[in-house]
Amino acid sequence: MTPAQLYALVGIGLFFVGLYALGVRQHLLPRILALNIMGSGVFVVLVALARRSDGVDPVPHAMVITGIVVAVSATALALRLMLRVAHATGSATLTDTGDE
Amino acid sequence: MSGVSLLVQPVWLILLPLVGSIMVFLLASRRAAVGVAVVAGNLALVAGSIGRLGITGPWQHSVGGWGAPLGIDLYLDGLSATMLAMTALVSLGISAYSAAYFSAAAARHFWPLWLLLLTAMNALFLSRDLFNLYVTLELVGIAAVALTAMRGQREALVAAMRYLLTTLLGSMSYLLGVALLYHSTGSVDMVLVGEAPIPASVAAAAFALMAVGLLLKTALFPFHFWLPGAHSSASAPVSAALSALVVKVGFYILLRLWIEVFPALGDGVAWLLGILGGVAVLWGSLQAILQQRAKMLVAYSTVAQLGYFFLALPLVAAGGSRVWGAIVLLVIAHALAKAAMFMAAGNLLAFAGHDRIRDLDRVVQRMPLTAAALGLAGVSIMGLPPSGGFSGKWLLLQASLEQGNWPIALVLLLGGVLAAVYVFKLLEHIFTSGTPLGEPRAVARTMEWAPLMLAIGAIVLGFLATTTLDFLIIGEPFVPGRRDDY
Amino acid sequence: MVGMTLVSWAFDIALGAALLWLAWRCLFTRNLFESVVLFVAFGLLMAIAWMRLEAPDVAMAEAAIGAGLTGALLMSALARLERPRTGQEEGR
Amino acid sequence: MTGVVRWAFAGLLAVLAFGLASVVLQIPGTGSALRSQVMAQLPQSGVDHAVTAVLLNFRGYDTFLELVVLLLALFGAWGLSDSIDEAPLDTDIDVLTELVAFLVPVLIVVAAYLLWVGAYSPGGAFQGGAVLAGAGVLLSLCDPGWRSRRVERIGEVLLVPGVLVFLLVGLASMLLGGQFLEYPRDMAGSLILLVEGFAMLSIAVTLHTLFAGTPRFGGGA
Repeated sequence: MTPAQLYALVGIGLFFVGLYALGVRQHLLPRILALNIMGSGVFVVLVALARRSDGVDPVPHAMVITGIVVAVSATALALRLMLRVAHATGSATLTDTGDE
Repeated sequence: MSGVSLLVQPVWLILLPLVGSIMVFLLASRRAAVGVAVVAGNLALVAGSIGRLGITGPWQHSVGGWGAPLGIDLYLDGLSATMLAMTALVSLGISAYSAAYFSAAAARHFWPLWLLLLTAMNALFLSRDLFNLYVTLELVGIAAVALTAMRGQREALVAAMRYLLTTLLGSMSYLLGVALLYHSTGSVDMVLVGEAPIPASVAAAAFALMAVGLLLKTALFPFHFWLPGAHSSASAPVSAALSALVVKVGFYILLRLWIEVFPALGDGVAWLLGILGGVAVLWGSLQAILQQRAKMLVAYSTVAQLGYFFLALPLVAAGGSRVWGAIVLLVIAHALAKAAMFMAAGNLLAFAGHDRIRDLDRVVQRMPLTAAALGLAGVSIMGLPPSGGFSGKWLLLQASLEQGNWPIALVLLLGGVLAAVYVFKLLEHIFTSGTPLGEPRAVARTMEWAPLMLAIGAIVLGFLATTTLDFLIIGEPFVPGRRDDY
Repeated sequence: MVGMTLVSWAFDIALGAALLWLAWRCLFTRNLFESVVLFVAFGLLMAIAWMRLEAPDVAMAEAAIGAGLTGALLMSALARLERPRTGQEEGR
Repeated sequence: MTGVVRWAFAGLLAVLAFGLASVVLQIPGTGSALRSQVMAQLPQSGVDHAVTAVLLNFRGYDTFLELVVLLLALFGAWGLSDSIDEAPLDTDIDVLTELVAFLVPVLIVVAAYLLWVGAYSPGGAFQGGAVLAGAGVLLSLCDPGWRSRRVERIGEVLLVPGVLVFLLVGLASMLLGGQFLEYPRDMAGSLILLVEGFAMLSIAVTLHTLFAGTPRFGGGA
């Protein structure tokens, strides 16, 4: 195993930790954080495997920077939506029609 | 480069609605007028692209001049042009409706978001780059959620939140699949990835991740949990856009992946998706029959109709491009009919102040156009001749009988019967006669004409089925591999 | 050389374990404020991981956007979420 | 979710995680993917730093759409903000004010430096924009009203040029006979800096607006 593979496995781990939390937690804030952590996991897989025998492939780095900006945009919108949901229903959860 | 060829570049389909969105955002007034003009311009650009496609065949545009695999290629063939045309037509209907539907305060928020959604869908249908598709998928998803939430009511907010979590989860799953493919093949161009050797286990994992991500966005049973809430609680034109166009986007990418990237998928996968599609048809139809509110009924009908696209997948291996063509016909027919139905349901809601089906008596006298739109759209949804829905289902029925695939034929017939039950449940109350009770609110004329025109479109598609099928195969979108005739 | 390799492996393993542990703690603590703080800490550790992966551009983007601005967004959302009902700085 | 379902869910995810981990380990990792092509074309890209070349030239279209995503998030947040409680945050951090007064100019310089340095080493518009937005966040913490008082109008105007300048550069390259965003080779470096400069400002203003709450723009009702 190489260090690159080790990090790729950590990325897979982060993806599934996030997925578990997304399914299990009720409150919207940890669920939004869970999606962010899943994203970090995917980004780690992309960048870790970019370390090749003859050097580092810069294309995944650029993709991940794009991904980070997309993630912060989505998070900003999600947090605002969460506030509106909390305002309208009195709780920052989606409990009224069951969980996913 | 001559002026004409400069104008029919596919990038205009992305730039026009984008600039339009920024314009209506900065404008103080006349947002609806500018918005409708931009969407009409978009339709003209699509028509120009179709004309060029018919003359010179498929073509590509290498953004930045680099070309795949280093750069990103836009690509236009019969399939992408058909999707663009469907989007442009339905968008124009929705825009005309929206111009009358929204108050000035709501229009301020609606038009910039709506034009960005159009930008995103156009960009998506033109892209052949797996990572670029991820970015466009996020654009479509975020725009769709923002439009759903815009209405501000409690149900809409909760549904939008659930939709957002689902669509972001779908994007993450899709992107992880892209990561696996990129590192196995050294490219994110769909055709190059498809031609590279991929270890079987990696291909299986990548397909599973991308397919689950896209199915979440397309709401195939059992991933449909978010759809009825979101599609029924949004405002009427947004519901129409979500049900008619946005859910198709995930299916379109899946179709491209199926053909270009994973041509070696076994029968097992086709059957798995086919069974889920069949369950979706039956379950969605039964739920639609049980609903008490018009918009919920129409939303569950979407769950059912989406099922047909997947139900047909087991026929693809032996049926080839004829079956794909039939599926795309169903996609278009559903887009036209469902946009019409949601807008007509919006009219019922605006007219009566509620959409409880059993209290919707005597609508036909006051809104004959809306009632006609519901009836015609219902014909296509049920799959009765002549309509786009009929042509698509008829072709699928033929293919399944030729292949001796009786379970699929059975579900096709049963789905049609169930659809008839829920469509007539909706129509029966509207077409009751008698004197109208109370003084209902008036509905603007464009809000009646827009759904009627789209519903007529769904019927006309039945007569244009052969033309559409011939156009669809320009550039052989249903055969894998790079074709160098552009 | 072997010593260096061992140290570097130990560092990578520790960093990976710390990332997973922080992610878990962040997502499963009952205290939302703690969640947000742990998420920012997670982002900073991610920045170190990007440096280890020879991705300094990503490290800078992560530190500035992933940890910094997302942290600020989370804090402000949390403050707005809890103010009207509890008035406390921390809550669940 | 009941205990049994939870455990089943965890078990399922664990199985999937192990499966995926074993798949990841099978990815060859040999060959250079796109590295060799990036390096071969780098001299033609107008910048010396490979990641910047990918972000703003080879895959500049992705970055263009990414700016659209930021704009979209802003439009979306704007559509959600009408009835939300938008009182400024109560922050009692007067102690920090002097530190911030010193820090903000430094951050502005750092942002400009990051933008400039991106041409040949790590850095660029997104990092610079985020640092600049960070400076705005610090200002908001000390003085919640600063933007609405002084620079609200400027802030409004700065939201769109990131996308618009990128778009105009792309169109200009089409008029000169190339494809969209195909910069003329000898002007690539300066065009990239131009695009990045405006992108940085728009990124900073957008991110800060998303943080600060209701934008009061849009030319009235």
